[in-house]
Amino acid sequence: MENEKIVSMYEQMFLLRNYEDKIYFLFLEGVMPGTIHQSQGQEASAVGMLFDLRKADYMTSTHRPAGHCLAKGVSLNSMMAEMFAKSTGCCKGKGGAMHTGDISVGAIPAIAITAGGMPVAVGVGLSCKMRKTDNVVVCFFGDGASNEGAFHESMNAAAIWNLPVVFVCENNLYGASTHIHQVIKITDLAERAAAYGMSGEVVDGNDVIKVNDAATKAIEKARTGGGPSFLELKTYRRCGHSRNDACGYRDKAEEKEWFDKDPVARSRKYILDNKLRTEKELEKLEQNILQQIEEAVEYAKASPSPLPEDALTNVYY
Amino acid sequence: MENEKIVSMYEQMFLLRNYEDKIYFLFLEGVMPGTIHQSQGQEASAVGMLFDLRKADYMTSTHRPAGHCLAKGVSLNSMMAEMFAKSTGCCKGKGGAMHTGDISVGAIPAIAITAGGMPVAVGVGLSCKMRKTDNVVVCFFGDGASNEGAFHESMNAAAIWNLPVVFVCENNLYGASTHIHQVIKITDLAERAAAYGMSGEVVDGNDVIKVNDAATKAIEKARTGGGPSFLELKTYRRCGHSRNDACGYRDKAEEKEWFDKDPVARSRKYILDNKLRTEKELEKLEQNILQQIEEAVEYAKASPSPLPEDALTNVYY
Amino acid sequence: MSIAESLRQAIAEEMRRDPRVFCLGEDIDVEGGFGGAFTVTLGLSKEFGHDRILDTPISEIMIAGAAVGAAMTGMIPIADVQYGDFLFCMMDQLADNAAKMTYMSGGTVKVPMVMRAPVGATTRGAQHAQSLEGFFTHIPGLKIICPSTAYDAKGLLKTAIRDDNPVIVFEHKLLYGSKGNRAEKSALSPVGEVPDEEYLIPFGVGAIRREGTDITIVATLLMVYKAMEAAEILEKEGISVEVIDPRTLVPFDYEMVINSIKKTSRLMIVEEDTKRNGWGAEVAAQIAEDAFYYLDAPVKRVASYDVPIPFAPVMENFVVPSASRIVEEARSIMKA
Amino acid sequence: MSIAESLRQAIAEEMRRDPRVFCLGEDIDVEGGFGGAFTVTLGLSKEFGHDRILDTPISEIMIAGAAVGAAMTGMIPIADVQYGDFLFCMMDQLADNAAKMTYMSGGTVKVPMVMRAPVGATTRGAQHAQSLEGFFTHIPGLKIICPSTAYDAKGLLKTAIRDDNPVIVFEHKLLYGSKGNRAEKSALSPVGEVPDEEYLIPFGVGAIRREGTDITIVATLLMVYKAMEAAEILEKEGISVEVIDPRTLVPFDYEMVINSIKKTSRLMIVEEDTKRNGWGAEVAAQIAEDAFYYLDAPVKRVASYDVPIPFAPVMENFVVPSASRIVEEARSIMKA
Ligand SMILES: Cc1ncc(C[n+]2csc(CCOP(=O)(O)OP(=O)(O)O)c2C)c(N)n1
Ligand SMILES: Cc1ncc(C[n+]2csc(CCOP(=O)(O)OP(=O)(O)O)c2C)c(N)n1
Ligand SMILES: [Mg+2]
Ligand SMILES: [Mg+2]
Repeated sequence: MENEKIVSMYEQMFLLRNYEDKIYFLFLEGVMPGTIHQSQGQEASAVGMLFDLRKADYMTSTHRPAGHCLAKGVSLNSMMAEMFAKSTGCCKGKGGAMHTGDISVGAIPAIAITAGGMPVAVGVGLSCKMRKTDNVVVCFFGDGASNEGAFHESMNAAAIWNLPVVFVCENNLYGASTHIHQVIKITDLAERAAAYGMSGEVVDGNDVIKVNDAATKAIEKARTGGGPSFLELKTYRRCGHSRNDACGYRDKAEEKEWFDKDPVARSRKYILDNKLRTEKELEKLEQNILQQIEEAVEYAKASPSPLPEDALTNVYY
Repeated sequence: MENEKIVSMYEQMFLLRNYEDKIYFLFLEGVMPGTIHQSQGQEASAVGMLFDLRKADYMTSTHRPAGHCLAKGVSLNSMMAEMFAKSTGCCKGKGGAMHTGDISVGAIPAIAITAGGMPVAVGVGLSCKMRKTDNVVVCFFGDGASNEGAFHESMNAAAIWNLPVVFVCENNLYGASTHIHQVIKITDLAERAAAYGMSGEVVDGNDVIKVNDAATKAIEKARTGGGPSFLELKTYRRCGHSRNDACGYRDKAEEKEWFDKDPVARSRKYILDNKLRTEKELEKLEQNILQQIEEAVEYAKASPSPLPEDALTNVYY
Repeated sequence: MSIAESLRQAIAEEMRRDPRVFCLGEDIDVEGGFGGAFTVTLGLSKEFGHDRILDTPISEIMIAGAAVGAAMTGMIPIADVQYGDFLFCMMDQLADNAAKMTYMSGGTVKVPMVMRAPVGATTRGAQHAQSLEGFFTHIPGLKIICPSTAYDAKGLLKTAIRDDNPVIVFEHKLLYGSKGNRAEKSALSPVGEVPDEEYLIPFGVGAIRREGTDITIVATLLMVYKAMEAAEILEKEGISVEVIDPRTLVPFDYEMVINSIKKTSRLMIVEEDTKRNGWGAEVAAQIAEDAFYYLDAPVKRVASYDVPIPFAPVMENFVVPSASRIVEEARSIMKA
Repeated sequence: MSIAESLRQAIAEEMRRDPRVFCLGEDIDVEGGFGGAFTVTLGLSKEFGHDRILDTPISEIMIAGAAVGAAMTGMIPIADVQYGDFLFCMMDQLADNAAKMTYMSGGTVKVPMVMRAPVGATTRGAQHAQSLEGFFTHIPGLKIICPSTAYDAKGLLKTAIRDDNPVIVFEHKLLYGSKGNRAEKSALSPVGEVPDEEYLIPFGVGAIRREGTDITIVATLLMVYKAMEAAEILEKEGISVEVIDPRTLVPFDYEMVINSIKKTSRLMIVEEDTKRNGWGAEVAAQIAEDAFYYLDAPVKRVASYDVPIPFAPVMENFVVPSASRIVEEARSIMKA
């Protein structure tokens, strides 16, 4: 993989991490309404999977969409503004943290019903195929989502119609407070792909290079009529499931083991070890990103709130 | 297998076949309301699976329930009366052809929503386990049902909770007019069991002895705490999907191939070849069954119809 | 022309006109199959191929979700559910995605899809008999239509296909006029004139099926015909009934109904949906609020009784509103 | 005591009393977890073990279906859905199986199950905000309850658990009084007296929260408190409001409401559910039919506007009925 790509992916991961950390801080400050489901620790998945997508390709997300959206190209400002419930938000303040997206860059507004975005991804893939484009759709969902009926119906349909869908199961070991091995009897969720005659692969979800390798293969396959793939990315949440969740249901040793595999830190170390950048260069680039985040916060704060009556518009297109 | 059992199973299959044929005849005569989904050709499944169940064991069925119900012990008269929409019917004329059953013999009233009975079977299995009984539940569904989300959620739950459920997929190659291989990409549905860490087995569904062998093993396993099993019974409908369906979507050669494997005829031949009974003895026993069916028709015809106002009762227990 | 034929014509014309339009559903046009449970899509694959007349697995969640995803990204799906009852299996996709996507996205996403669902009791038992209009009129973001004639079926479906929003079409099993193996016992199967030249019927415009001066009856689908039957009988007794078929429930033509009430000062709503929280409840409540002072008598709702639909015809016929029940209720309103 | 605590007490008492009672749902009592999204089942596994406090996969169809199957065969499940919105994912099992099994079986099968569902808008966006009462009051065979106080929550839930039929309990997120990490911003969290000795509250008996002579307001859950707030304000203007909390929607205490109307001759219904075909539509239609001649003014419905629930608090607060909106509407009714 070219070195510049590795650096660019690191930049994106750094953005995702610090965007989420900033949101967390602002949320605790109490300036943000609702709840948050954050993705710290899962940056390699969003960035590795989406880095090579074209703008015309699509992505479907979940209740935990920030990383996916930023990596697919939803503007930082419009993401931040949505969190502040401003009318400059990517959903005009109507969607909120669980529904961010921007169809103009192929980011289907996130669907917060567990696995609810999967049948939609099938439809997007069907549309890409029927319109005779070579666009693909990357469909994110979690380990917990793999026990939903919607998962089953979607996987099977994509398989029999040979649709350009890349199913990405972000297995962070938990569905809310429930450990995945309490709710499945198999070892790897990738095993489920076989039930649909689909290829399934387990990938180190905290290694952005490995994720991207798997991603480019699956995307290429989908783009060239090879049909759908199922990737299980083993990863971990650094944060709580939502809001102020102390993760009392997680084993501390398990946390430590995974925190040590942090994808952002690993990528940074790789860059330094392989001398793709110097410490100084990295810091400069990181400062730059932190700066953009601060500006996004300013932008969001300065943006106008919707009017109460705006609630009555957009019910129909 | 003891010879008497084989003969008894043949008797039951003969009853199922001729009950359905009689219903078909009466339906065409126009004396029966609604529609019918018949099971001619699938008798080995119902009889082979349920022959060894105890009255306290349970069975869940589908829109095609007649064979399952008779084999589980729902009385012939109450089945026939339900078809005639009489108040002596097993559902008092309120359920109809797609909802026959009798909980007093463990036959959960049939659920006509495709795969809709599967989550219910999980609950029945859960109940058998929680109440510390050694009862089991046999859950019937079709090949088409295996593409429903309810199938997925039910299989997984039964597996992780190690419930006494025997999942029986009656693969008659079609879901209504749709050939199973048009809607799945795998060869055998039994392959899907692996996705749940459950054992899956393909069985010749037109050989009642083979079916019963597989059934007794799976039932024993469930009864002794071994958990759920998945059996795929390869079989075929001799009849249409419903009412007067000419099966224009089926290949005639395929039909011939399967009709030649008719489970009732095969069982009869086996009995004669192995001299378990003489032709004369079989005819006597068959006459006897045909007689019971005629009596059931008389009983049903002579039974009172519900009153219009009866429709207002039983909304609540 | 039968309603099944006019629906088929509408689909074919729109598919010819616009390559984005396609159909998906279970058994909608398998070779040698049924053309959907009521033959509406029968034979369409001959002209449009199986890519645009897409037979699906028995996966309702997927069918609805795929329609949403395709609609959001440049296609116009017409999804088919064999019996309306099965909409419950796809309820989440319809209520949470189809209906809310445009809104949640701040108006940036459109979901131009059509969901076709047959309703009505036909002695199949409780899981194949429901009229579900009242569940869907309750969901903001959906449009709900219910054509009762061949003319309306074609004109309204074409409008639905061209609408940028999710539209649910409720069709009545006993009105299709499905032929051959799929013919329904005791079906009404009205045949109606359908002009050769193209036409569309706007949503929110009702039709006065019969003019009258004493009572206004609002009814949809099969109940329109029951109401007309009742009106005939009542006329002989000197009770003049105006029958209004709103044709679409969301949007609803309140203006037409209120104008009629100004004349009759009495309103009866007839629906096959069960009474408690059926669509008639909303219409009755709205009229009682907006036309209170024009009413000489309480708004009367005649609906299926609040029970699951029973199998036995004698009970089913009792539960579902009949012409005679409408007649009796009308008489008592006149006495009031 | 908070409502979350009183619900927990009701469950614990019934589980002690009857070994057939058990709970199932997602994250209802994982070690170190939440005790359900709103802490109602928190800690129950300590006493009852994880066999009777059963944490499930994220499989709503299975949860509802398993509850039906267990209920039919000798158990009494209390199923939990994290947010009421997800009931749509299990709609078929609730509408087609839970509600119809007793009827379809000719009264031979019973389905004694309880389905608990939190409702209400809490700035989570459209898929985590719906009030779904109106969908379920429309299903024959279900009973629907909606406790708004700790006292009612315990008494009604215990009655629900002992009922031989499927009961859906709608609980309001802002009334639970959930503590710690699960506390809700802007929650009302009323605390109320709950006697030590056992008690049950029968279904179909409303509660007069406040006596008045000019207007009757019928409201449930959070809206009871908004109505009380409005009543305070209106009193200062000389408008005397009677506030009735029906406590259960199916069955519904029409007698109490009609008796109140005989006194006030004016009725307002306040619901958080969206207006079109919300439960208020049924009550308004029924009252307009049965109490037409007692009414001096049209029945007024104050409900959430017919839009998906928006995320921005400024919009959400506008969509959901507020005390001030109730006050304004009350004034205009008095003018009428
Ligand atoms: C249908 C449905 N059921 C339950 C929920 C509540 N819920 C939100 S996130 C979540 C856990 C999802 O787990 P997983 O799929 O692993 O995604 P993760 O949160 O780990 O990213 C649950 C149960 C929901 N949003 N939708
Ligand atoms: C949820 C749902 N979708 C569709 C139907 C209509 N339908 C009834 S039977 C059937 C085919 C079922 O096929 P299969 O599961 O193979 O059972 P078989 O009829 O072959 O016994 C269909 C689609 C239904 N009853 N329920
Ligand atoms: Mg997870
Ligand atoms: Mg089949």
